[in-house]
Amino acid sequence: MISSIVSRVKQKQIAQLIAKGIRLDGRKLTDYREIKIEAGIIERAEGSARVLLGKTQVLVGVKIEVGEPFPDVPDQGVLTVNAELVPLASPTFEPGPPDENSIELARVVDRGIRESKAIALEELCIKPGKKVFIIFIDVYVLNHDGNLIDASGLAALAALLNTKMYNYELENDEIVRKPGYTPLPIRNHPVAVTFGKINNQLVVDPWLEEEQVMDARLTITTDKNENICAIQKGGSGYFTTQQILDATKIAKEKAEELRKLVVEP
Amino acid sequence: MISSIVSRVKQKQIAQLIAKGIRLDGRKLTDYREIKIEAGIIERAEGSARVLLGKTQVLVGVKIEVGEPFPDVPDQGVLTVNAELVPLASPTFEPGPPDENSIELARVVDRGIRESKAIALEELCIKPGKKVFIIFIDVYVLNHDGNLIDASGLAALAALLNTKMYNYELENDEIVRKPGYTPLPIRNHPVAVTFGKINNQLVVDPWLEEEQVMDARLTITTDKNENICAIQKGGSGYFTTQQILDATKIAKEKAEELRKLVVEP
Amino acid sequence: MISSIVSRVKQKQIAQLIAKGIRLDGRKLTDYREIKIEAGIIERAEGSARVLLGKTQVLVGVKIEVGEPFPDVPDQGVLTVNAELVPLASPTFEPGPPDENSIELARVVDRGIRESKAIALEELCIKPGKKVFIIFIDVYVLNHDGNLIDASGLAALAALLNTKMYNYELENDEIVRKPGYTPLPIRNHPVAVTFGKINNQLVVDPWLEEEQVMDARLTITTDKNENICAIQKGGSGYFTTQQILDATKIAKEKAEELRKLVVEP
Amino acid sequence: MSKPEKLLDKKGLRLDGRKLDELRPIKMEVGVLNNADGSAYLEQGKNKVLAAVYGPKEVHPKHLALADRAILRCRYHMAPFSVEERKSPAPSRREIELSKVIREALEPAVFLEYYPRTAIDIFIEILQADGGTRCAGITTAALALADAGVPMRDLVVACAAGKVDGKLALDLMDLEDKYGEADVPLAMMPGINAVTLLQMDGSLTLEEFQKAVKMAMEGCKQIYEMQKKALKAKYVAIKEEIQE
Amino acid sequence: MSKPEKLLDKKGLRLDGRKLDELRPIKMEVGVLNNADGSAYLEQGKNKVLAAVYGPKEVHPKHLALADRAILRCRYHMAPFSVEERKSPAPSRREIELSKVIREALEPAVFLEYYPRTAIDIFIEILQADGGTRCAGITTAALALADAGVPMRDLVVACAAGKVDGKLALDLMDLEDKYGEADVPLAMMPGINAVTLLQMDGSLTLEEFQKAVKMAMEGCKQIYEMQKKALKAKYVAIKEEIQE
Amino acid sequence: MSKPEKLLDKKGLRLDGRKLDELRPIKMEVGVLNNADGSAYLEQGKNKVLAAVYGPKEVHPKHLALADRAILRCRYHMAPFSVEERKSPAPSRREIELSKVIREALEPAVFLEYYPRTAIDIFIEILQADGGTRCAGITTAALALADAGVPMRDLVVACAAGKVDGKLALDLMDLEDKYGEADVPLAMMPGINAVTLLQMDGSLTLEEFQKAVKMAMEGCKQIYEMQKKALKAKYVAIKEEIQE
Repeated sequence: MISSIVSRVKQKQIAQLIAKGIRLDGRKLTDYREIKIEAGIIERAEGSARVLLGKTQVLVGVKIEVGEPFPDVPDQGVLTVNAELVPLASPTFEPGPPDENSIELARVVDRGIRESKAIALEELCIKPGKKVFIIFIDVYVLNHDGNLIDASGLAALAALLNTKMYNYELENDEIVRKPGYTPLPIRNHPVAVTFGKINNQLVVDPWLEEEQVMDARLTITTDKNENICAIQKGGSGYFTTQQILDATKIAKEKAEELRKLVVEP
Repeated sequence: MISSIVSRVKQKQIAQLIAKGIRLDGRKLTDYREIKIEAGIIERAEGSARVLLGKTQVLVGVKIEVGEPFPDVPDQGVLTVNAELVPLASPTFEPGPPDENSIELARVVDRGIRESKAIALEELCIKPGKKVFIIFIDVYVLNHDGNLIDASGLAALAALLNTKMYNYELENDEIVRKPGYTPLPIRNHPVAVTFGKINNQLVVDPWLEEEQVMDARLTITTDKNENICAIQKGGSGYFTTQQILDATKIAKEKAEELRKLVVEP
Repeated sequence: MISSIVSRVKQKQIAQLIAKGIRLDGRKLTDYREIKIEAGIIERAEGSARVLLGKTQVLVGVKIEVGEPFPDVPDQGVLTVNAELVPLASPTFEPGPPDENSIELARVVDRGIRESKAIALEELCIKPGKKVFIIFIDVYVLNHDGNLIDASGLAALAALLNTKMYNYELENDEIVRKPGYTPLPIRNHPVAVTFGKINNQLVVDPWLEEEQVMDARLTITTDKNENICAIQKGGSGYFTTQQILDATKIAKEKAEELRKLVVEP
Repeated sequence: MSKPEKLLDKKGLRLDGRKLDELRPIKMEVGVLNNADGSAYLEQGKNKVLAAVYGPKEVHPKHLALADRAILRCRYHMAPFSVEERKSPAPSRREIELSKVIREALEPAVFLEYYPRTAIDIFIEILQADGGTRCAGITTAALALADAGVPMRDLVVACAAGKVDGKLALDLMDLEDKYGEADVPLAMMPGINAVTLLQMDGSLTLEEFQKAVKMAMEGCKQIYEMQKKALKAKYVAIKEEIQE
Repeated sequence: MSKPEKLLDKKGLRLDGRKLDELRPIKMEVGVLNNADGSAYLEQGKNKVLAAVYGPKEVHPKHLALADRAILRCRYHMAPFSVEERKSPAPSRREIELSKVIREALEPAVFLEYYPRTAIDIFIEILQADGGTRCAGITTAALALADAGVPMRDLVVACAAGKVDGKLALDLMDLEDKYGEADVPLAMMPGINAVTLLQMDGSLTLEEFQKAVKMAMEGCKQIYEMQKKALKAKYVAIKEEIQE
Repeated sequence: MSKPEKLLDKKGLRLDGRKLDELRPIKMEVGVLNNADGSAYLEQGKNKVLAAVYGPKEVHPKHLALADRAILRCRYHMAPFSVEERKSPAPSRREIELSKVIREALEPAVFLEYYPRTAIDIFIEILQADGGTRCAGITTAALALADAGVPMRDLVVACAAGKVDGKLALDLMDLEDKYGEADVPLAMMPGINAVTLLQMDGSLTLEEFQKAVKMAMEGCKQIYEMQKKALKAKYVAIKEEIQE
């Protein structure tokens, strides 16, 4: 994905370093950049969190509304994940409707949460077939310095853990708010770990400079029971079978480290 | 509609042949290309048919859903025709929302079916003003080699004749499916016959090469009672009164031939 | 907003004249162009009016439909203002969805009507929380020769004063029409007065040639009680505090003159 | 508007008192808008139609331009308040189809080859609709093209015939169109007997269709005379203005 | 948020305890984003606003570029979670209007003629909204422009005044905006007494309006001092970094 | 389709009678469309998939072209009648994501550098869907690319494995995908052991995942042989045609 001469020079430099097990920013191949997580920073939202992953910055807000369930699961709440690559985050982001990159980002974050059954959607039914709670998770990328998937996944999990629902009772099928709040029922903690393949080697948490030269991307999301719940390969290159198996093992370990930052801070 | 020198040569050649009553592909002026009709090839659809008209290939699927009637005809089912000129069918088709060509195609097919009262829409009412069946006819052009209107019209008719509705009973205003299926109530058999005007002569079933050089297009749809139910002139040329009257007579004869291919195969 | 040499010459000429208190079309700085108002010219609409402001021509139609109220004002009718800069009105108007200019125009007209409480929306409730009347005001610009805001505002007011609603009774929550019509309940008469700033001087009712060279635009809408109900600054220049205060005073006087043309014709 | 019991009375007259072969009252005016290169306004019964022409002018983006002639573009559009139920201003599928057939009805008349690499834009706005607006739009647009000085083989003029309560009738209005048995809109260049638009919906025998075409053509010829008069009126007015 | 009984208490204090002529607490930071050429973050009460500037940069498509100056583009956008009811991320009509008036509020300050044939993009994201976001957006965007090194006549600063429970009040928050009697947002370049944005809705007498304008300007001047301090803080920080 | 009680019967056979490691019946045909530069048709169980390739061809607008290689574009699209509930023909978010991952699954195989400044378009139409359409789409598109004469490192072939009723199973159909425990679609170039698409959803232990990958690869290899046979069949047919 890179054509200019300058980039080729940098590409070569990055690749040569990685062959020696070193990265341009000094990290080891399986090191994450520094991570900061701040939860609850948007008071208007039912839940929110900001994650700084190096210079990558993602804000996630959770809103809860009342709406209709899907006809095939009439007794479950609805989960909706949306991602906005807002143009202040990168010179390559354009205003306009979501493109394939923001749709892929949203769907990978969605898959991790949905497949690990992180939210107890069956507890979000108000009146079967008629009224359920809709959970809107909005991923807002504020600065793009690589590995948006892991940062967004972490921010989404932190925001969900921070989400409060108002108490209510049903009177004549209408919701009547009662005093107090309850946490959103969260049952699992999916964490995504993303690899870049550069010069035929895997690096964890690729930053922007690495993303620009890497051949392919592999994201492995594992849950708190160490099961894999979602995978996504991206980029115009490929992986060998061995690389995939290696990645799953590293992902499990790394996810455990990251999970601690969110769940027990 | 043609500018380059090469095209002008072909235009001249086609025109000269037609002046002698011959066409580039050997047909006579009122001959259709070979027609093949296969019904029921998409099992997921309530009805379907594929028509090969020479190398033009059109697939039509019929889906039936439950929805609301139009306020001005509360006791009738709803008919919706849509046409997609999917980009695999021609280098001139672009992905994106329907353009004027696909909208015109859909509306001409729609008009033939609607104006001939081919579907007994009054039998598709479930609960007046509230619930009716909606018939979706989706025209899918797979290869464009000219005369999409006639091919689409034939495929739509074949698909409708092939359409099955599930049996049901109403219990508390809710539909409860019962075993078995009934054919969609089809009352008439509209058939479109399209003419191209080349070198001031009419040819039936113009193929792509002819469409590229013809001055104008005239489609006449007749029903099984030999009444005319829809007409559409297209293209940037004109017709004389005599040409129009000639065309209606030929259309009646040709439609009868084509109708036999669909209705009594 | 002007780059070519020709335009700069005209800009200079307009500016020099204005320095002497004269305008290119002979008007004084606070003169409006000739105004013609015709109400009721679209019989299909519940209300309508056409305003000619010099060569600027705006047609407004009012349609009334039944719909749902906004959840936060369940007992009020709904007001919707839309403006179309249809491409026959100017070589600079393009077909397509509303752009920022037509949206601003609609919203400024809307603000005048809404903030002055011109329509008694609380009288347009049919069944609280369920059914109310929706008032659609469609501003249709037919010829653009400058100052669309004032012309559109006048046409909207004239159309509202001309609007008739059918009589009805509620039977089982359904509307049943009764003979006769009642005027729409209009309680106030907002009038917009727009200024252009050219060569640091204010001119009233700028026409197209002036709009093309003016630095900034200021619209002040006052109601029949001489209160200000809406203001909008536009254009890439600025105003001094004194200019703003001067403008409010002139606006009050001019609005009174214009109001008479609409309200007591 | 609900369905009337009958579309023809005992004397065979229509809901608005017209005879079967009678046109609605028609009013035309040429040169009614300032910015457009050409424009016209038409009332036909309750139809109120405005048309404007811009061009020949440059084409953007340039690769759409044709080396040997102008491209003709056309937009038929209904005002939201032009019909019984408010119409969304976004173009409907019907409007997109009509824009196409109207363009193809006008195109045979225009000498596009005189203006290579340019575009000519036709904008038709239906301010009030009462049946037959595509025909009214064509008639009005042809006047606007002439007003813009675009060279044409002939004026294009349009009119529909149809069938109501079993009888053929000229120039259907909305109720007749909606509750009648058939509608045949037709456009032509009367000077050279060229039919440039023909559509039909409903149900007609071959013989009825033949008669309906003839009836529509007769209507076209009457309107054609009015078109020529309207154009003359404008040029007389200009002449007087110059001589004053 | 339902309607409060009163917007002012017996002492004439506001719902959040402010006096009538008192600004909300304001916090500003310059240079908060890495990829943007300039950026700033502002909190004003519960408003949280981020602004970024990209440019001057090439214009695509090229025919939009101007031969004698840069084009200024501006997008005001609200995060879906910034308001009580989730907002669709597609731009609303309100956001499109505000993008326009904010651009026109900033444009008088920028020496666009220094950068012909380029574009300068301003992106404003409202992360949390509590009334007065257009003003907060302008104040933040001006800092981002300065941070990007775009030459300006003066900083632009904005603040609203309005009327609540019959009294004029400075810097309305959401409840006051919604249930008050009038709102007058105003932007200016204080150094040259130039008002670059002025809007109003509600109902004010001429005299009240005059006072509201004066009050808003006083607010602007206070915020202007904070802007200058925030810019200085950034450059002091840079200087220290260099000297280390 | 409502949820079946069980996905496996007592003998461990699946709803359609297959064994756990058994592919659905597959039929392929190359060169089925006339206008496309290359095309193929595939049936896999009830899936019916058509793919077409246009290119290498000129890029519009030109600034999207790359100086050193072709750009590959891909559209995965479902016919409205391909699924139980009619699907709107406008591309869904799912279709946009799949178009991207399918393009990225095919891209490693194509020698894009042979055709600088051009575009190669791949269009995949799902005429009927029964689970595993992204894999079927890749398999079909690879054939269409070969049919178009686009030079490739190897054919790309795709197949999914998954988990149903606690057992790993090959090539899931719709009901198994919907009500099973996991799905692992995988694409590869078998000749060089390169995995070009890998996705997963559901829940698998590391060990299960490892087995599922192996199972999917075995499936790929079987389908790869069919691909080669289908290509050969086409060229034999051409050869015979020429010799006749």
